Amino acid sequence: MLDRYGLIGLFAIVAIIFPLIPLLLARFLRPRKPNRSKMETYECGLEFEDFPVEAQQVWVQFRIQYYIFALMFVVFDIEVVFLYPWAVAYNSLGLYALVEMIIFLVILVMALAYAWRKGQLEWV
Amino acid sequence: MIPLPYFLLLGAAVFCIGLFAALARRNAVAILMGIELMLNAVNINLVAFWRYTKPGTPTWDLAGQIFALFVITLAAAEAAIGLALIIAIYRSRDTVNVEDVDIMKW
Amino acid sequence: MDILNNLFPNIYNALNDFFHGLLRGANLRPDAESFIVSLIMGLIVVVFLVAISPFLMLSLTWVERKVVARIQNRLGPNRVGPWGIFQIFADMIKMLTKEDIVPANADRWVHFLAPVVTMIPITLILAVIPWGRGMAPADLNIGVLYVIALSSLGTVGIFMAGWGSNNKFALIGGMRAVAQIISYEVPQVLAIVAIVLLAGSLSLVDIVKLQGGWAGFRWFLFAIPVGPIAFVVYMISAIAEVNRTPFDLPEGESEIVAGHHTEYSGMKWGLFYMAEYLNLFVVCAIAATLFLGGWQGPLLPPWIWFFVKTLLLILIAMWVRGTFPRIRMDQLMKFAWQVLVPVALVNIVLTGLALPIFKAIGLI
Amino acid sequence: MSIDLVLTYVAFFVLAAITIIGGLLVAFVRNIMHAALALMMAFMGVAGIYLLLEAEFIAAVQVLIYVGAIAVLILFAIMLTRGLMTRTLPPENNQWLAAGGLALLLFVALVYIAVTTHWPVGTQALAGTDLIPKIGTELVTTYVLPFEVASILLLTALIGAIVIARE
Repeated sequence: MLDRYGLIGLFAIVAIIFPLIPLLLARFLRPRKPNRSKMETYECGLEFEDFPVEAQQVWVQFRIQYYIFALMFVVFDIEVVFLYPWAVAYNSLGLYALVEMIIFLVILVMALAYAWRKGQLEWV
Repeated sequence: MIPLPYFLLLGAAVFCIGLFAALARRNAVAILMGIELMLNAVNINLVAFWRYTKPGTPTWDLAGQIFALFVITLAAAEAAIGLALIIAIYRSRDTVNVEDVDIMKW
Repeated sequence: MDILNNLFPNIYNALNDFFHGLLRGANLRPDAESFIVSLIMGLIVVVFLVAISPFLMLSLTWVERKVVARIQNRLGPNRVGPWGIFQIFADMIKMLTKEDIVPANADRWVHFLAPVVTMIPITLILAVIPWGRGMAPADLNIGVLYVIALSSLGTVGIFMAGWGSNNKFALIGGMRAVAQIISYEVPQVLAIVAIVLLAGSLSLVDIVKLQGGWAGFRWFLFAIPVGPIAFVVYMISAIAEVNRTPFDLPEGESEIVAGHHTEYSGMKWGLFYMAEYLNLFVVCAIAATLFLGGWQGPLLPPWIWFFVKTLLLILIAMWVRGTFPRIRMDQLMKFAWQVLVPVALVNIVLTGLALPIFKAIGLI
Repeated sequence: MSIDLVLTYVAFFVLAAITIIGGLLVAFVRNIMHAALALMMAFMGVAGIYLLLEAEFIAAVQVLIYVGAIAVLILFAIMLTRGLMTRTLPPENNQWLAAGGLALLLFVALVYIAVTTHWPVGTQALAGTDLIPKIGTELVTTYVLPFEVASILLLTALIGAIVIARE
């Protein structure tokens, strides 16, 4: 265990340090001349401060569609989690394993069909 | 190997932190996060007990891991429904503070 | 020839013996000695892989600029050095010396951590790729799942960038990117299930080994009809997952400036850029491993075969970028859920049914 | 003590610290987005703990489902319900003292049980057995009923969530 995941752990440590090196290097090489309009939030050439207060609120109201797609994603992600060990074991199992998986898939496809039917898979 | 109680203590700590977050946070989404933490603590215990039951003996099977798998499934379903409820409440009452949602109180 | 074939494993073994010999004089406990040697060897492998990744990425940007320029009837970079090859170093110097601007309203820590978090999972995936015969740094028996799990973390960094910048374009771009990535992740992983069914293993090393022989016709790509279907679904989703044209809506310049990296400049932006190209390399390397037999191939050394196949797939992705226009958001989502997901699901069932036939003809 | 064991202890304490710090941030941070990011950190720590327990499949699932999917769901829900960060109200409600006392009491009780009970355990090595085919086999034989019920649970959860969120 430790021989293989020890290397992954080592990799993780290096992977965390690695992006910090160019950032640190750039810190010594780059100029630093901040001014007010440079530090402003980018807004297509307009001054951010001139906006009315409610328009300065960046947190726009997102559409519910985002949540629906995340829901579909969660459901199918879990399906995948069950599919992988089944796929590994399938060779040594019989046809009944395929039948059971088809039942499982059909039930989940009903979820997809429901969302499809209700027009939830349309972005507009 | 590390003795079993280490993992049990970690599970207990995570569970209690989750319990505190679920009971004390005002924000409904944070309450849900606390519940997810509690479910994680349960999973730590399940997997730890699976690992430390004697391998090779008749009682040793994969029950712990498979239970953990089903708990994760359940956690996902719970999060999906819980967050949908929070969004629905937000859309009708414009708040996610659980103390403001009290029409069922009396 | 044999020297070239086993170049990297031989170097590894030689270094391993060298360090063992060096430590033998120190009269350490045997477990301490083997621990120190394995630590040093692990560090050498890890640092080597991590250190070549920036050069890999920079040369990919050069190749892409040249290829896309040719497609568009231009010359591409041709000033700095022969064929503009030193353009990559010019780019590197430019990224390092640009001022780093952080908006005053930004969530400073999230803004800083976003590029770092984006880089970590992609770097970690390099650990399981079988680069050649006996050249997989870590052969995990959950290899495929490891890759999928880590690539699903890509959304976190993008979201942090969108949120941390405190900018409307960044937030909308980040949300779009996350929605797109999660939508295309589903067909991508479902396509891989068919390959796992054929291979009966999640280990990338085993999957490559199974595809040897028959002069390349045992590649899972040739497991007709399921292999090609899975390959096409995988490649389309992979291109979408790395946000490349025609699926580059999250950074659609004409609508939302630059998406989640609107507020990034200098080296932080450079890290996002690097993550994007490394991601392209990784998805193509995984495709080469799963569908094109990884390092399997005649005559040339295995690790060269691996790079040839990966580069071929990257060139296809560049070709796609050079020829297709950007598609609309509603078409994008519709395509993922109403075309790719059903096709991938049917493909799984087909693979399950066809497996006895493949077994009978000796394909697997 | 062998070097491997020392390393295992170090890894355990680092991962436990990541998990617990992440959890504490979830419980106390005012900014809900930071709480969600801390939650992901805690999830990653738990995934590492699973690796220490040699349950690599569950570790991968933890990363894939919790960090990759549930966390995204939480982030989207936060983005859909804006105006959460009220500057005036503290993040905890009025009963935080009672809740904290209860949590602490429970923790003390659990610690007592975990430490004093004699657990009938063994610590044999798994010797690198690949458990994934076994998990797959068990899923379609011993646990086939919960397996199919799980898909129905997911179906109902999805339909329910769509209905609730769209109403």
